[in-house]
Amino acid sequence: MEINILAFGIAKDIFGASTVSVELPAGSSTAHLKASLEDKYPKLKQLASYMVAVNNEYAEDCLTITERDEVAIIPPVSGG
Amino acid sequence: MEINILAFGIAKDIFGASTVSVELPAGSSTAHLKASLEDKYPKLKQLASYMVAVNNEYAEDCLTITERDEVAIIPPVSGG
Amino acid sequence: MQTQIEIHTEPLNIQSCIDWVMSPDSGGIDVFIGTVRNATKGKRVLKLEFEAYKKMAINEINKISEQVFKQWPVQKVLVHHRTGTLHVGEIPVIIAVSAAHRDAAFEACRYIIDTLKQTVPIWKKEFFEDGEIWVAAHP
Amino acid sequence: MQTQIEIHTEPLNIQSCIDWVMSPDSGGIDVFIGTVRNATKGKRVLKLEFEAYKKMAINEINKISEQVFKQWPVQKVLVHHRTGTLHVGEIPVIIAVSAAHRDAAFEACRYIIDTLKQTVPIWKKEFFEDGEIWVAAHP
Repeated sequence: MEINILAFGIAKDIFGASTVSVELPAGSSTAHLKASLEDKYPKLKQLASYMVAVNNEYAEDCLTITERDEVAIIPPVSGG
Repeated sequence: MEINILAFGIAKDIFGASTVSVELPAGSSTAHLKASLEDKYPKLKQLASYMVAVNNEYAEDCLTITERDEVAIIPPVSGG
Repeated sequence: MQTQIEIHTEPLNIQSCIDWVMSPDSGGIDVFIGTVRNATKGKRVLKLEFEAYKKMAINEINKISEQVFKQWPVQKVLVHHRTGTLHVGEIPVIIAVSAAHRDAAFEACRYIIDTLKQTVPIWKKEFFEDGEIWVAAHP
Repeated sequence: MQTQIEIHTEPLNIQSCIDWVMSPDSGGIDVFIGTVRNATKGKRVLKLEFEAYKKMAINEINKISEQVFKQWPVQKVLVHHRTGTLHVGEIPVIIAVSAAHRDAAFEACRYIIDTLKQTVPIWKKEFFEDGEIWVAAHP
Protein backbone atom coordinates (compact mmCIF):
# COMPACT_ATOMS: atom_id res chain seq x y z
CA MET A 1 0.00 0.00 0.00
CA GLU A 2 1.05 3.60 -0.57
CA ILE A 3 1.02 5.90 2.45
CA ASN A 4 1.01 9.68 1.93
CA ILE A 5 2.80 11.54 4.68
CA LEU A 6 2.44 15.17 5.70
CA ALA A 7 5.65 16.83 6.86
CA PHE A 8 6.03 19.90 9.12
CA GLY A 9 8.86 22.02 10.46
CA ILE A 10 12.28 20.48 9.99
CA ALA A 11 10.76 17.24 8.62
CA LYS A 12 9.70 19.24 5.56
CA ASP A 13 13.33 20.31 5.09
CA ILE A 14 14.59 16.74 5.52
CA PHE A 15 12.08 15.32 3.00
CA GLY A 16 12.52 18.30 0.69
CA ALA A 17 8.73 18.46 0.36
CA SER A 18 5.62 19.00 2.47
CA THR A 19 4.25 15.57 1.47
CA VAL A 20 6.06 12.36 0.58
CA SER A 21 4.76 8.87 -0.01
CA VAL A 22 6.20 5.51 1.00
CA GLU A 23 5.30 2.01 -0.13
CA LEU A 24 4.59 -0.35 2.79
CA PRO A 25 3.20 -3.90 3.06
CA ALA A 26 -0.49 -3.98 4.06
CA GLY A 27 -0.87 -4.23 7.86
CA SER A 28 2.27 -2.21 8.59
CA SER A 29 2.51 -0.33 11.86
CA THR A 30 3.78 3.12 12.82
CA ALA A 31 7.10 1.46 13.75
CA HIS A 32 7.42 0.01 10.22
CA LEU A 33 6.68 3.41 8.74
CA LYS A 34 9.38 5.06 10.89
CA ALA A 35 11.96 2.40 9.94
CA SER A 36 11.19 2.83 6.26
CA LEU A 37 11.42 6.64 6.46
CA GLU A 38 14.66 6.57 8.45
CA ASP A 39 16.10 4.26 5.80
CA LYS A 40 15.16 6.68 3.04
CA TYR A 41 15.92 9.91 5.03
CA PRO A 42 18.72 9.13 7.53
CA LYS A 43 18.69 12.73 8.86
CA LEU A 44 15.43 11.90 10.65
CA LYS A 45 17.54 9.94 13.15
CA GLN A 46 19.47 13.10 14.06
CA LEU A 47 16.37 14.84 15.42
CA ALA A 48 16.01 15.21 19.19
CA SER A 49 12.89 13.08 18.72
CA TYR A 50 9.91 12.83 16.40
CA MET A 51 6.42 11.38 16.53
CA VAL A 52 3.96 10.02 14.01
CA ALA A 53 0.42 11.36 14.06
CA VAL A 54 -2.39 9.28 12.59
CA ASN A 55 -5.72 11.02 12.00
CA ASN A 56 -4.65 14.02 14.10
CA GLU A 57 -3.65 11.95 17.13
CA TYR A 58 -0.18 10.99 18.34
CA ALA A 59 0.24 7.30 17.39
CA GLU A 60 1.83 4.47 19.37
CA ASP A 61 4.50 2.41 17.59
CA CYS A 62 2.18 -0.62 17.41
CA LEU A 63 -0.71 1.17 15.67
CA THR A 64 -1.62 -0.37 12.29
CA ILE A 65 -1.77 2.13 9.44
CA THR A 66 -4.11 1.96 6.45
CA GLU A 67 -4.18 3.88 3.18
CA ARG A 68 -7.22 5.86 4.35
CA ASP A 69 -5.39 7.32 7.37
CA GLU A 70 -4.04 10.87 7.50
CA VAL A 71 -0.41 10.36 8.50
CA ALA A 72 1.99 13.11 9.58
CA ILE A 73 5.53 13.38 10.90
CA ILE A 74 5.76 15.57 14.00
CA PRO A 75 9.27 16.79 14.81
CA PRO A 76 9.86 18.36 18.26
CA VAL A 77 7.23 21.06 18.70
CA SER A 78 8.14 24.66 19.59
CA GLY A 79 4.94 26.70 19.60
CA GLY A 80 3.87 29.34 22.11
CA MET B 1 -0.66 67.82 71.78
CA GLU B 2 -3.52 67.46 69.27
CA ILE B 3 -3.19 64.67 66.72
CA ASN B 4 -5.31 64.79 63.57
CA ILE B 5 -6.22 61.36 62.30
CA LEU B 6 -7.30 60.32 58.81
CA ALA B 7 -9.91 57.57 58.68
CA PHE B 8 -10.64 55.18 55.81
CA GLY B 9 -13.13 52.42 55.08
CA ILE B 10 -15.06 51.25 58.10
CA ALA B 11 -12.99 53.49 60.41
CA LYS B 12 -14.66 56.46 58.77
CA ASP B 13 -18.06 54.96 59.63
CA ILE B 14 -16.98 54.28 63.23
CA PHE B 15 -15.65 57.82 63.71
CA GLY B 16 -18.56 59.36 61.79
CA ALA B 17 -16.02 61.50 59.91
CA SER B 18 -13.03 61.18 57.60
CA THR B 19 -10.81 63.02 60.10
CA VAL B 20 -10.94 63.17 63.87
CA SER B 21 -8.55 64.65 66.39
CA VAL B 22 -7.46 63.38 69.77
CA GLU B 23 -5.59 65.12 72.58
CA LEU B 24 -2.54 63.16 73.75
CA PRO B 25 0.39 63.93 76.09
CA ALA B 26 3.58 64.91 74.25
CA GLY B 27 5.76 61.86 73.57
CA SER B 28 2.81 59.50 73.18
CA SER B 29 3.26 56.36 71.08
CA THR B 30 1.07 54.60 68.54
CA ALA B 31 -0.08 52.29 71.35
CA HIS B 32 -1.25 55.29 73.39
CA LEU B 33 -3.11 56.64 70.39
CA LYS B 34 -4.88 53.31 69.86
CA ALA B 35 -5.87 53.06 73.52
CA SER B 36 -7.26 56.59 73.44
CA LEU B 37 -9.23 55.95 70.24
CA GLU B 38 -10.60 52.62 71.47
CA ASP B 39 -11.76 54.39 74.61
CA LYS B 40 -13.61 57.04 72.59
CA TYR B 41 -14.80 54.66 69.80
CA PRO B 42 -15.27 51.17 71.35
CA LYS B 43 -16.42 49.74 67.99
CA LEU B 44 -12.77 49.88 66.83
CA LYS B 45 -12.16 46.86 69.08
CA GLN B 46 -14.71 44.83 67.10
CA LEU B 47 -12.67 45.03 63.89
CA ALA B 48 -10.81 41.93 62.72
CA SER B 49 -7.70 44.09 63.18
CA TYR B 50 -6.51 47.59 62.41
CA MET B 51 -3.18 49.37 61.99
CA VAL B 52 -1.91 52.87 62.46
CA ALA B 53 0.02 54.49 59.64
CA VAL B 54 2.41 57.34 60.36
CA ASN B 55 3.69 59.36 57.41
CA ASN B 56 2.42 56.73 54.95
CA GLU B 57 4.15 53.80 56.65
CA TYR B 58 2.68 51.11 58.91
CA ALA B 59 3.74 52.05 62.43
CA GLU B 60 4.94 49.81 65.28
CA ASP B 61 3.16 50.22 68.64
CA CYS B 62 6.26 51.78 70.19
CA LEU B 63 6.65 54.58 67.60
CA THR B 64 6.48 58.08 69.11
CA ILE B 65 4.01 60.40 67.39
CA THR B 66 4.38 64.15 66.97
CA GLU B 67 1.93 66.82 65.87
CA ARG B 68 3.70 67.14 62.52
CA ASP B 69 3.09 63.49 61.59
CA GLU B 70 0.40 62.39 59.15
CA VAL B 71 -1.50 59.77 61.10
CA ALA B 72 -4.10 57.39 59.65
CA ILE B 73 -6.20 54.49 60.89
CA ILE B 74 -5.97 51.49 58.52
CA PRO B 75 -8.75 48.94 59.00
CA PRO B 76 -8.34 45.52 57.28
CA VAL B 77 -7.55 46.20 53.62
CA SER B 78 -9.57 44.66 50.79
CA GLY B 79 -8.26 46.04 47.52
CA GLY B 80 -7.62 44.15 44.32
CA MET C 1 13.53 47.82 35.75
CA GLN C 2 10.56 50.14 35.30
CA THR C 3 7.39 50.48 37.33
CA GLN C 4 4.14 52.24 36.53
CA ILE C 5 1.61 52.69 39.34
CA GLU C 6 -1.71 54.49 39.01
CA ILE C 7 -4.72 54.86 41.28
CA HIS C 8 -7.67 56.84 39.94
CA THR C 9 -11.41 56.83 39.28
CA GLU C 10 -11.27 56.53 35.47
CA PRO C 11 -11.99 53.16 33.79
CA LEU C 12 -8.78 51.14 33.39
CA ASN C 13 -7.49 50.58 29.87
CA ILE C 14 -6.21 47.04 29.30
CA GLN C 15 -4.57 47.67 25.95
CA SER C 16 -2.55 50.66 27.11
CA CYS C 17 -1.41 48.74 30.21
CA ILE C 18 -0.12 45.90 28.04
CA ASP C 19 1.44 48.29 25.53
CA TRP C 20 3.37 49.88 28.39
CA VAL C 21 4.90 46.64 29.71
CA MET C 22 5.86 45.27 26.29
CA SER C 23 9.48 45.54 25.29
CA PRO C 24 11.72 44.05 22.56
CA ASP C 25 13.67 42.03 25.11
CA SER C 26 10.63 40.47 26.74
CA GLY C 27 9.38 37.05 25.71
CA GLY C 28 6.27 36.89 27.83
CA ILE C 29 3.78 39.04 29.68
CA ASP C 30 1.47 37.88 32.42
CA VAL C 31 -1.55 40.04 33.11
CA PHE C 32 -4.00 39.74 35.97
CA ILE C 33 -7.32 41.53 35.55
CA GLY C 34 -9.68 41.71 38.48
CA THR C 35 -13.38 41.95 37.56
CA VAL C 36 -16.41 42.73 39.70
CA ARG C 37 -18.38 39.52 40.30
CA ASN C 38 -22.16 39.44 40.36
CA ALA C 39 -22.23 37.52 43.66
CA THR C 40 -20.32 36.96 46.91
CA LYS C 41 -21.01 33.73 48.80
CA GLY C 42 -24.22 33.29 46.82
CA LYS C 43 -25.51 36.82 47.55
CA ARG C 44 -26.21 39.08 44.58
CA VAL C 45 -23.84 42.05 44.38
CA LEU C 46 -25.25 45.32 42.99
CA LYS C 47 -22.06 47.38 42.95
CA LEU C 48 -18.77 47.95 44.74
CA GLU C 49 -17.11 51.05 46.07
CA PHE C 50 -13.33 51.26 46.37
CA GLU C 51 -11.58 53.79 48.55
CA ALA C 52 -7.81 54.29 48.70
CA TYR C 53 -5.39 56.08 50.99
CA LYS C 54 -3.74 57.10 47.79
CA LYS C 55 -0.29 58.35 48.82
CA MET C 56 0.31 55.39 51.13
CA ALA C 57 -1.17 52.92 48.65
CA ILE C 58 1.27 54.03 45.95
CA ASN C 59 4.03 53.81 48.53
CA GLU C 60 3.10 50.23 49.44
CA ILE C 61 2.74 49.15 45.81
CA ASN C 62 6.19 50.61 45.16
CA LYS C 63 7.57 48.42 47.92
CA ILE C 64 5.97 45.36 46.34
CA SER C 65 7.47 46.26 42.99
CA GLU C 66 10.93 46.74 44.50
CA GLN C 67 10.65 43.32 46.12
CA VAL C 68 9.63 41.83 42.76
CA PHE C 69 12.69 43.25 41.00
CA LYS C 70 14.88 41.78 43.75
CA GLN C 71 13.26 38.37 43.57
CA TRP C 72 12.61 37.76 39.85
CA PRO C 73 14.30 38.70 36.56
CA VAL C 74 11.40 40.77 35.25
CA GLN C 75 11.50 43.81 32.99
CA LYS C 76 8.49 46.00 33.66
CA VAL C 77 5.84 46.03 36.36
CA LEU C 78 2.52 47.85 36.04
CA VAL C 79 -0.22 48.17 38.67
CA HIS C 80 -3.35 50.20 37.98
CA HIS C 81 -6.13 50.30 40.58
CA ARG C 82 -9.45 52.02 40.14
CA THR C 83 -11.39 53.71 42.96
CA GLY C 84 -14.97 54.92 43.23
CA THR C 85 -18.12 53.06 42.23
CA LEU C 86 -17.77 49.95 40.04
CA HIS C 87 -20.53 47.78 38.63
CA VAL C 88 -20.56 44.06 37.76
CA GLY C 89 -18.06 43.28 35.01
CA GLU C 90 -15.99 46.42 35.56
CA ILE C 91 -12.27 46.24 36.32
CA PRO C 92 -10.89 47.34 39.70
CA VAL C 93 -7.31 46.22 39.09
CA ILE C 94 -4.85 45.40 36.31
CA ILE C 95 -1.41 43.99 37.04
CA ALA C 96 1.00 43.35 34.18
CA VAL C 97 4.55 42.01 34.26
CA SER C 98 6.92 41.48 31.35
CA ALA C 99 9.99 39.24 31.47
CA ALA C 100 12.41 37.48 29.18
CA HIS C 101 11.00 34.15 30.37
CA ARG C 102 7.44 33.33 31.36
CA ASP C 103 8.17 31.73 34.77
CA ALA C 104 9.27 35.05 36.25
CA ALA C 105 6.30 36.91 34.74
CA PHE C 106 3.77 34.43 36.16
CA GLU C 107 5.32 34.24 39.61
CA ALA C 108 5.83 37.98 39.97
CA CYS C 109 2.28 38.78 38.81
CA ARG C 110 0.84 36.30 41.30
CA TYR C 111 3.03 37.69 44.08
CA ILE C 112 1.92 41.25 43.35
CA ILE C 113 -1.83 40.61 43.50
CA ASP C 114 -1.49 38.36 46.59
CA THR C 115 0.62 40.95 48.44
CA LEU C 116 -1.48 43.90 47.26
CA LYS C 117 -4.54 42.29 48.84
CA GLN C 118 -2.67 41.97 52.14
CA THR C 119 -0.78 45.25 52.52
CA VAL C 120 -2.05 48.03 50.27
CA PRO C 121 -4.47 50.49 51.94
CA ILE C 122 -7.43 50.15 49.61
CA TRP C 123 -10.89 49.20 50.84
CA LYS C 124 -13.87 47.63 49.14
CA LYS C 125 -17.51 48.04 50.13
CA GLU C 126 -20.02 45.55 48.71
CA PHE C 127 -23.59 46.70 48.08
CA PHE C 128 -26.32 44.02 48.25
CA GLU C 129 -30.07 44.30 47.82
CA ASP C 130 -30.46 44.31 51.61
CA GLY C 131 -27.45 46.26 52.80
CA GLU C 132 -23.78 47.01 52.44
CA ILE C 133 -20.55 45.80 54.01
CA TRP C 134 -16.88 46.77 54.20
CA VAL C 135 -15.15 43.58 53.07
CA ALA C 136 -12.89 41.85 55.64
CA ALA C 137 -13.57 44.48 58.33
CA HIS C 138 -15.02 42.07 60.87
CA PRO C 139 -13.88 38.59 61.92
CA MET D 1 -17.36 25.93 30.48
CA GLN D 2 -16.56 27.55 27.16
CA THR D 3 -13.45 27.33 25.02
CA GLN D 4 -12.35 29.47 22.09
CA ILE D 5 -9.41 28.27 20.01
CA GLU D 6 -8.04 30.03 16.95
CA ILE D 7 -4.96 29.53 14.80
CA HIS D 8 -4.44 31.98 11.94
CA THR D 9 -2.00 34.40 10.30
CA GLU D 10 -3.76 37.64 11.30
CA PRO D 11 -2.37 39.77 14.17
CA LEU D 12 -3.88 38.70 17.50
CA ASN D 13 -6.22 41.16 19.22
CA ILE D 14 -5.63 41.34 22.97
CA GLN D 15 -8.72 43.37 23.83
CA SER D 16 -11.13 41.09 21.99
CA CYS D 17 -9.55 38.01 23.63
CA ILE D 18 -10.10 39.51 27.08
CA ASP D 19 -13.61 40.68 26.22
CA TRP D 20 -14.45 37.10 25.24
CA VAL D 21 -13.34 35.49 28.51
CA MET D 22 -14.98 38.10 30.76
CA SER D 23 -18.21 37.13 32.42
CA PRO D 24 -20.38 38.53 35.24
CA ASP D 25 -19.61 35.54 37.44
CA SER D 26 -15.86 35.79 37.07
CA GLY D 27 -13.74 37.63 39.61
CA GLY D 28 -10.39 37.33 37.90
CA ILE D 29 -8.76 36.80 34.54
CA ASP D 30 -5.21 35.69 33.95
CA VAL D 31 -3.75 36.38 30.53
CA PHE D 32 -0.46 35.16 29.12
CA ILE D 33 0.86 37.02 26.09
CA GLY D 34 3.87 35.64 24.28
CA THR D 35 6.00 38.22 22.50
CA VAL D 36 8.84 37.81 20.01
CA ARG D 37 12.14 38.58 21.76
CA ASN D 38 14.97 40.42 20.03
CA ALA D 39 17.52 37.77 21.06
CA THR D 40 17.95 34.07 21.86
CA LYS D 41 20.94 33.09 24.00
CA GLY D 42 22.55 36.42 23.21
CA LYS D 43 22.08 36.10 19.44
CA ARG D 44 20.09 38.81 17.68
CA VAL D 45 16.78 37.53 16.27
CA LEU D 46 15.53 39.12 13.04
CA LYS D 47 12.17 37.38 12.76
CA LEU D 48 10.33 34.17 13.51
CA GLU D 49 8.22 31.91 11.39
CA PHE D 50 5.50 29.76 12.92
CA GLU D 51 3.99 26.76 11.17
CA ALA D 52 1.07 24.71 12.49
CA TYR D 53 -0.50 21.36 11.68
CA LYS D 54 -3.72 23.23 12.17
CA LYS D 55 -6.36 20.51 12.53
CA MET D 56 -4.24 18.48 14.96
CA ALA D 57 -3.09 21.58 16.84
CA ILE D 58 -6.70 22.59 17.51
CA ASN D 59 -7.38 19.01 18.55
CA GLU D 60 -4.49 19.03 21.03
CA ILE D 61 -5.40 22.45 22.44
CA ASN D 62 -8.95 21.16 22.93
CA LYS D 63 -7.55 18.29 24.99
CA ILE D 64 -5.61 20.74 27.15
CA SER D 65 -8.75 22.80 27.68
CA GLU D 66 -10.78 19.72 28.63
CA GLN D 67 -8.12 18.79 31.16
CA VAL D 68 -8.22 22.33 32.57
CA PHE D 69 -11.98 22.21 33.10
CA LYS D 70 -11.54 18.88 34.92
CA GLN D 71 -8.76 20.15 37.12
CA TRP D 72 -9.73 23.75 38.00
CA PRO D 73 -12.99 25.66 38.58
CA VAL D 74 -12.53 28.03 35.64
CA GLN D 75 -15.21 29.65 33.49
CA LYS D 76 -13.77 30.38 30.05
CA VAL D 77 -10.58 29.34 28.29
CA LEU D 78 -9.21 31.11 25.21
CA VAL D 79 -6.15 30.15 23.16
CA HIS D 80 -5.20 32.13 20.05
CA HIS D 81 -2.00 31.25 18.19
CA ARG D 82 -0.64 33.12 15.22
CA THR D 83 1.26 31.51 12.33
CA GLY D 84 3.41 32.92 9.53
CA THR D 85 6.14 35.54 9.85
CA LEU D 86 6.39 37.55 13.08
CA HIS D 87 8.82 40.34 13.92
CA VAL D 88 10.28 41.44 17.25
CA GLY D 89 7.55 42.64 19.62
CA GLU D 90 4.75 40.84 17.77
CA ILE D 91 2.49 38.37 19.54
CA PRO D 92 2.52 34.65 18.65
CA VAL D 93 0.17 33.51 21.42
CA ILE D 94 -2.51 34.77 23.77
CA ILE D 95 -3.97 32.56 26.50
CA ALA D 96 -6.75 33.89 28.70
CA VAL D 97 -8.63 32.18 31.51
CA SER D 98 -11.47 33.56 33.63
CA ALA D 99 -12.53 32.13 36.97
CA ALA D 100 -14.51 33.08 40.06
CA HIS D 101 -11.25 33.07 42.04
CA ARG D 102 -7.80 34.05 40.88
CA ASP D 103 -5.93 30.91 42.01
CA ALA D 104 -7.67 28.79 39.41
CA ALA D 105 -7.15 31.38 36.67
CA PHE D 106 -3.40 31.64 37.35
CA GLU D 107 -2.80 27.91 37.64
CA ALA D 108 -4.86 27.00 34.58
CA CYS D 109 -3.22 29.68 32.41
CA ARG D 110 0.22 28.49 33.42
CA TYR D 111 -0.72 24.86 32.76
CA ILE D 112 -2.04 25.72 29.30
CA ILE D 113 1.09 27.50 28.06
CA ASP D 114 3.40 24.88 29.60
CA THR D 115 1.46 22.00 28.03
CA LEU D 116 0.95 23.77 24.70
CA LYS D 117 4.72 24.09 24.36
CA GLN D 118 5.07 20.34 24.91
CA THR D 119 2.27 18.76 22.92
CA VAL D 120 0.73 21.08 20.33
CA PRO D 121 2.06 20.60 16.76
CA ILE D 122 3.28 24.13 16.08
CA TRP D 123 6.85 24.86 15.02
CA LYS D 124 9.00 27.96 15.30
CA LYS D 125 11.92 28.88 13.05
CA GLU D 126 14.31 31.57 14.26
CA PHE D 127 16.06 33.79 11.71
CA PHE D 128 19.44 35.23 12.69
CA GLU D 129 21.83 37.44 10.77
CA ASP D 130 23.91 34.38 9.89
CA GLY D 131 21.32 31.66 9.40
CA GLU D 132 18.08 30.09 10.57
CA ILE D 133 17.09 27.22 12.83
CA TRP D 134 14.02 25.15 13.68
CA VAL D 135 13.81 25.55 17.46
CA ALA D 136 14.24 22.36 19.56
CA ALA D 137 14.68 20.14 16.49
CA HIS D 138 18.13 18.87 17.42
CA PRO D 139 19.53 17.70 20.76
